[in-house]
Amino acid sequence: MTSSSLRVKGLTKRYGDFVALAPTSLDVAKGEFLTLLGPSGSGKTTLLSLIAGLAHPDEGHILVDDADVTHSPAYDRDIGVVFQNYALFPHMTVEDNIAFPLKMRKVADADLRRRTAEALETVRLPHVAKRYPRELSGGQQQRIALARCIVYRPAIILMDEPLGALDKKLRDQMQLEIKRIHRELGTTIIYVTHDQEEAMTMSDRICLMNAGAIEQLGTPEDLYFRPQSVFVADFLGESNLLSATVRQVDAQGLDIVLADQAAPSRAVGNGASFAAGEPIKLMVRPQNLHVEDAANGKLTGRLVDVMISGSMTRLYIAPERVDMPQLVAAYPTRSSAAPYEIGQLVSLDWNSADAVAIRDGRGH
Amino acid sequence: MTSSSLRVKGLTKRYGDFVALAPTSLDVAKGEFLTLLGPSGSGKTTLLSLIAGLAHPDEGHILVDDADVTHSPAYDRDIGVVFQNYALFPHMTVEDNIAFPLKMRKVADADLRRRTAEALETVRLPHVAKRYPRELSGGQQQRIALARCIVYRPAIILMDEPLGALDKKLRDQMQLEIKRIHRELGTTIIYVTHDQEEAMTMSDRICLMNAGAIEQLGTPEDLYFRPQSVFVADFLGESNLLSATVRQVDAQGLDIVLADQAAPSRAVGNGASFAAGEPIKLMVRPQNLHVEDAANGKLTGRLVDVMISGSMTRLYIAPERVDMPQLVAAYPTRSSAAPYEIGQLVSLDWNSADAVAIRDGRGH
Amino acid sequence: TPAIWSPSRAAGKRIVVRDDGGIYTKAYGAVFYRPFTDATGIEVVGVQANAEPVAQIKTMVDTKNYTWDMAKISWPAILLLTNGSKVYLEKHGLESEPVIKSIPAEFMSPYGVGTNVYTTVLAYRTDAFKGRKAPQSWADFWNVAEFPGRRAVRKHPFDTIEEALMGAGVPTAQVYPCDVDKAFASLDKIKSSVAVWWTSGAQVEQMLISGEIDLLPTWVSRPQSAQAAGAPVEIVWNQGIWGGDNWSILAGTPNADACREFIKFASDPKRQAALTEYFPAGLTQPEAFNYVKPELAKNCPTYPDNIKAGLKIDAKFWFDNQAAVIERFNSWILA
Amino acid sequence: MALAKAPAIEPGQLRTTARSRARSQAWTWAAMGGPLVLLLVFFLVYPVGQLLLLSIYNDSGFTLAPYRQLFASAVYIDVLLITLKISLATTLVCVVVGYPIAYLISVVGKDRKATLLFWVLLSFWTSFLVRAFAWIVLLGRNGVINKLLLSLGIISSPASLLFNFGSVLVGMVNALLPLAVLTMLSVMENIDRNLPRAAATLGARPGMAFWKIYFPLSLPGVAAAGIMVFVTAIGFFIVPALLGGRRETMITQLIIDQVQQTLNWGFAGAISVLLLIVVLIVFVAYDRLLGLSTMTGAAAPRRAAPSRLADPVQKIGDAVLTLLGMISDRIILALPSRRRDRNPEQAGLGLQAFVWTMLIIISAPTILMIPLSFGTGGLNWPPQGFTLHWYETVLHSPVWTQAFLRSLLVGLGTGGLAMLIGTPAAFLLVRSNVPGKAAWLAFILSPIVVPRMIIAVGMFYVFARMGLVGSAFGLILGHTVVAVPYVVMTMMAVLRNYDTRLDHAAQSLGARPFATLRHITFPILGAGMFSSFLFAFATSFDELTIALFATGGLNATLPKQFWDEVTLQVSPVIAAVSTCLFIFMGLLIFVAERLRRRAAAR
Ligand SMILES: Nc1ncnc2c1ncn2[C@@H]1O[C@H](COP(=O)(O)OP(=O)(O)OP(=O)(O)O)[C@@H](O)[C@H]1O
Ligand SMILES: Nc1ncnc2c1ncn2[C@@H]1O[C@H](COP(=O)(O)OP(=O)(O)OP(=O)(O)O)[C@@H](O)[C@H]1O
Ligand SMILES: [Mg+2]
Ligand SMILES: [Mg+2]
Repeated sequence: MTSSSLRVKGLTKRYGDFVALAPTSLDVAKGEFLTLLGPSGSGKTTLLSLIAGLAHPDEGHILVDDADVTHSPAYDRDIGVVFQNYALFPHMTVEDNIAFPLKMRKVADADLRRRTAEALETVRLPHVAKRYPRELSGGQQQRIALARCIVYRPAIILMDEPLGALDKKLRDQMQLEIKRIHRELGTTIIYVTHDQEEAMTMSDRICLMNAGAIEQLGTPEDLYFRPQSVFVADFLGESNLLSATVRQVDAQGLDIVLADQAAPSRAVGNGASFAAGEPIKLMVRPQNLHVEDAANGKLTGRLVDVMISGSMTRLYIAPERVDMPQLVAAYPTRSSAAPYEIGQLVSLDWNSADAVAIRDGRGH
Repeated sequence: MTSSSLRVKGLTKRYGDFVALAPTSLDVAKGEFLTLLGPSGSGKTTLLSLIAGLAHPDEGHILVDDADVTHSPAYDRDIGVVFQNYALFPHMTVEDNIAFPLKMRKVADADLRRRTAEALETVRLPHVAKRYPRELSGGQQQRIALARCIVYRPAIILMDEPLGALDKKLRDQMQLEIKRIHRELGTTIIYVTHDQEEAMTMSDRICLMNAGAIEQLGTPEDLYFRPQSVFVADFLGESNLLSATVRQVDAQGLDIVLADQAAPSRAVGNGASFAAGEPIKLMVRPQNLHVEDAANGKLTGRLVDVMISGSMTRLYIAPERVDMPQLVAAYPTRSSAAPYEIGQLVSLDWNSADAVAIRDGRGH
Repeated sequence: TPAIWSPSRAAGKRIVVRDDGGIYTKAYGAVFYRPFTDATGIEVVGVQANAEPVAQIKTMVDTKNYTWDMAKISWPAILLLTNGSKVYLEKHGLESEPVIKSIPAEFMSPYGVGTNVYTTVLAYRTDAFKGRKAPQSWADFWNVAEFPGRRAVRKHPFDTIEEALMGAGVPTAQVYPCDVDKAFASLDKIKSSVAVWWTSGAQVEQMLISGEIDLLPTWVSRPQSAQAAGAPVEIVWNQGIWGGDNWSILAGTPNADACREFIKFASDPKRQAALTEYFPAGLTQPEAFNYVKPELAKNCPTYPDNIKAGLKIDAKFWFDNQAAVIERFNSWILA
Repeated sequence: MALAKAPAIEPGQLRTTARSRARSQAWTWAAMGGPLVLLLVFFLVYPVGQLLLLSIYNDSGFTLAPYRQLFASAVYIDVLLITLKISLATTLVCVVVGYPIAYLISVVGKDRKATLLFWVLLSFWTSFLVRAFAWIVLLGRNGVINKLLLSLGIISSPASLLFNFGSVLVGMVNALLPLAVLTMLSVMENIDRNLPRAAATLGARPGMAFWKIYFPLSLPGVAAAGIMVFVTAIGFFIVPALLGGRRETMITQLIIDQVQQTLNWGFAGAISVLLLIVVLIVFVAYDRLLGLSTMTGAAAPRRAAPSRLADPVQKIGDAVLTLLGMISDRIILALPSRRRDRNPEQAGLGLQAFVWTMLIIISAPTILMIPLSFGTGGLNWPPQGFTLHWYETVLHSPVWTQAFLRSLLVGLGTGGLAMLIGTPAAFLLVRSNVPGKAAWLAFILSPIVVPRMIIAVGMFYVFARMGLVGSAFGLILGHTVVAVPYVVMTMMAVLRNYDTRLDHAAQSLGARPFATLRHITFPILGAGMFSSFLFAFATSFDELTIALFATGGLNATLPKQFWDEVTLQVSPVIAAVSTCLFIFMGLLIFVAERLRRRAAAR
């Protein structure tokens, strides 16, 4: 079985004065599927290049199966990479591109052909085998880059947005393929994506990066339901963040009061410990914010906009109280749903089990 | 005001024997926001290149404001392009890249500086002004490409996945910016994206392409609620497609029977006319497929998988009747939701207003 | 043939002789080298190098790596190689040999046995002077008014200085030591009338044949080959400026004696005469003319009528003055 | 768990690994640059240095006499200025004329590319001596052009086309244009074609798009071509001597006079030193203006310390490019409007016409040799009679075939060795952060700058001691010394535009450095590698001076044989040989092309 564990200790990369990656430590278990998520420029590609041996860290160590590979050349690491910009070899046909890693491993000709053809099948592009990369569309190139990486089954695969240029349909299919490879071969995968849905459905754990450092590392549910910071709450999925103060903490949750409001309400914690009187942010996901016609909810506001974005229809609501940010509520799209009217006064409510308290220490 | 209408008549592009774009006609109104959507390799980039004057059509005409520009050079068309692979000038700093179109228009120095700075602000990258493109991350490069295009406010803007490399958060912000530019300047925009949500929320109309031809052209609601073909239903948003037969057509909708099932049910049409006895596909969106514990729904099946993908939690269900495809139901994610058990028998139901009949002529 | 690629030379009976290449190698091979090998068993290899190969000879002697054993070189070269603190040539010591003795002293020196004479002459196109008087002296060449025509002059002071003096009316006998000031004054007069400043013999030949030039001073072999190509060219032997080529032995070569044998062999009058079948050689053995057909003989630089009215180059003058004169000539020509 | 087993890493250990990395880096540098440095030190610096030292040392010790002599007369400075003028003019014309040619070659399809390249390379296969003569025949009073113009009634008496600055320029450009074209081509092949198109959508008319986008991207090629043509031109003397007039004297000629006629080594050394210093000054000025750093790849950290000089220069450069763009666009606008349905992906007719005109002009000498080789009237226009005599002479004489084979062998050897030694050095200069890159570059270029005669004499001295005189290996070594700068420069120019991410990709896919080079880097740099090899080969194939010395005259090479042929008599034999070479090369390329197409069809 080709699978390896990976450890990164205090890895740092600077470009001149600019710190692209602050000292970062990370453990990835054998066969784990870890996703790197984070804003553009947060150091995801940088971290991958260091792990792959394509850039030299200024400090820190990389261990593959407990062996220090910090100074090993890339070709000795058995780490496959799918590059963000594809990096297909322009002078080779698609077929030759995919066969390249097999050739480097001196795979016998018949085997090589078979596996190349298989990889092309996997990415659903058997008909472009003889073309050159410049004769492919963006998405086709990306799939070839993917095929070239999975064809030789490296122990660790790093994928830098391998599906970024694909449409939803194909993306879903490719996700299944990647998961299948992951499952069947037990390969350790570190995956970069901008698609949160993808990150949540595919990963064992998600590593959320921000400004060259790890912001939170945990299972998708951890990050989604128990974000450790406002940044995480805000970055992963949409969220309404309301200022509040802790009144009292008990085993089941917290008693809180929303800012400038007398009525107390309940919330659940995110795992951190809270003290009474502490100012917090209360996170309510849009799909958990219920809009009601009657004025019996926790908040009221005016409907600003309605947007259908596929399966969800979003309502944008300006709260009556001016110092609050705009709120978003979402509900499943139905062609048969009764339409709301822009400008209409609505009442908002949520289930206290869906309101998560977050320390207000770090803002974005 | 800089805005132009665009007409494309019978535009065709072949690469050798391969037809990248079959004769295609398309009208885009002044100030319209049109999105091209379609599988990888369906000819979106090809169409854009032809419109921009970067490739030469084999046949057909392009009219901008009713003037034939088919043979005008790119620089005469006043059509801005954001390239799929960015096409930033490697020998210029970010700043110079953005200032380039202004320089070409002999914009005065002070004005040029101001507008360049503004554009950098818009894409939230004022700090990288002096860097070279190779010193930027993928997402940063893409934003610079966007800034370079919007800075000079062309009458028509073509954008080939301008936000593909951005994370959700930034993407949302950039979407708002693009919409703002569209609104404020009235620019006509043709937009390519793989993100359906983006397509649905941003577009006036969506043009869905398939294999070098237009599959359906209409408003997002048209395409989402009234897909003209199985391909459209399948491509835009998730859908459950069930085989059925028309029993009877009336003003409000259709009486249908699901394949091999006796119980009749109702459905709405997609605008096409149906005849009794015609085989159709019945489309039910996952969010409209309700899962109930009790066995009183229209169908029953076994729960195969549950997946939380952010705001939606998806249930994958294998219907009891084997010849049916796997079904997907979705509901808003709640941390407080009672968990389903894998293998559990569930009953499925839907509102007949959410069941759309589609001619079964063309398959995928 | 792989033998060609073996390092410089194998030990054994072989001498390597530097000659001028081209037709010389061809003629010498047939007349001297192969017959000598047949007669003595010593192989002779003729090699070509650029003109005035003093640098090579110096290096070979300094490094004791004798790629060549002997060389055919000019008087100025002999002076350059023997006038410093180190002498780079072997004294041949053949003066008393009968076959050498018969060579006139003016062709001989302790370091070189005269084997050829070359002459710089005035040559002109007969078609340019059809129906009018053709030039017969350097004075005529300098007389632009009476002898109009496109002129070329060598872009180098060698010979040119002598021509200028004779052109200014200095008698042949009084040319040396050259009055350089006077020579340049004379050159000034003709400077503006010179259409081409030539630098190589091949160029001269081409210009004579194509009619680019009507009259010019040049090495006699060039107008001769122009004539052979059918060009209407005439040679003026009057006031020809001649110098000698010599067989010289590199100092310290282990094959010096074989070289001496070869020099003796190649100085044989009959053998020298045989060269004229290939080209009008400047035979140094007066006796050789006995074996040359008269119509060939009158083309030879050393044919008594030709050399009689000529001027022998004073190598010593040039050895002493060339640095200054070349520099002056170079600045003069740019002015 | 794994944690416990993980080796503890001490800070000290960290330092050691850093140090050992530095050490292994030093080794890599030595392995890559070492051979070139050794080659140059042994066969250039040491021998030539000894000769140059003679300019400050004589029998009586230290002296500056040669230098006093040098400045006592204005003539040396004058000749130097003339040399610079001719070289600069040659460089300018070569780059300006060569650029469109290279551009067209880079944009046309594979088939037409081969044809165009054939014509560019045609003059490579004709000895410089033959070409010079051909120009005399073409431009002479009774030459081809004058006869043509007279018969057309355009002129009434022959024009003076020969023996002036113009004819020198024609001859020099003819000799050096292929060098310029191939160098620029190798860079242009790697320019992303999307970028000028992007510029067009941003409103840049063709002129602007060219000058502000394409041109700057091709600049490394222009810079490399410029410097190589310039430095090579400085060393030319036979062509200017044959085609020039009274004033067209090259400094090298003076040096050779000192070596050959007066054996004044000290003074020859002094002139050489003057020449070297001037070239170095030109080099530095060039570096400041255009930036050799653009070629060494040291451009990235510019931002960190913006030099006060670089900024205004950059601004001026930008302004000049803008101006050029505007002017070009005006001109294009003024031209009669082009066909409306012109495909923007194809090159314009004007460009094609220009390129073909230029190619025909530079091929004229070679083509002229064909009719002359069948005539009986020598190298003269018009050819007279018809004879195959010259071909018989050539084909029956073993010396020509032997010389040809020998030149071919030495040329291939030189090409191979120069690539072997030069390519790693080019990689080192572009990819690594070795200090003092500009100085290294100057050092590497020095074999072209130092007069051939000086190198030849110095090398002869070394060869004589090593017993290499007359051996093929010696000759290959000698030629490699003068050919390797071309390889390094071309490869550097090409590497500048190379996307190193492809190398990274290959390594991550398991390719070791050598495999990466073999499968990825080299194939992608194919055009550049081919150019480099060709320069090295052509340099050797056409080299006379070193061949004369290094062989000791024992083994004639082709140029030597040509030279020999004209020393006593000019016959159309050289025309016949040129024609044979022309046919040979034509056939070779034709066959290669056929094979390539067959392979591609499969
Ligand atoms: N130069 C070419 N030679 C041959 N085929 C080409 C060439 N360029 C594009 N194609 C083909 O034309 C088709 C359409 O390509 P296009 O780039 O327009 O697709 P696209 O819709 O933009 O896809 P994507 O979403 O993946 O970018 C593809 O199948 C592609 O392989
Ligand atoms: N060569 C370089 N010189 C200077 N800064 C650089 C260089 N390469 C990257 N950076 C900076 O380092 C930071 C991290 O870049 P990186 O490519 O890792 O981002 P990323 O997380 O992959 O972003 P994206 O999602 O946009 O691809 C960015 O701010 C980028 O601008
Ligand atoms: Mg990245
Ligand atoms: Mg595309």
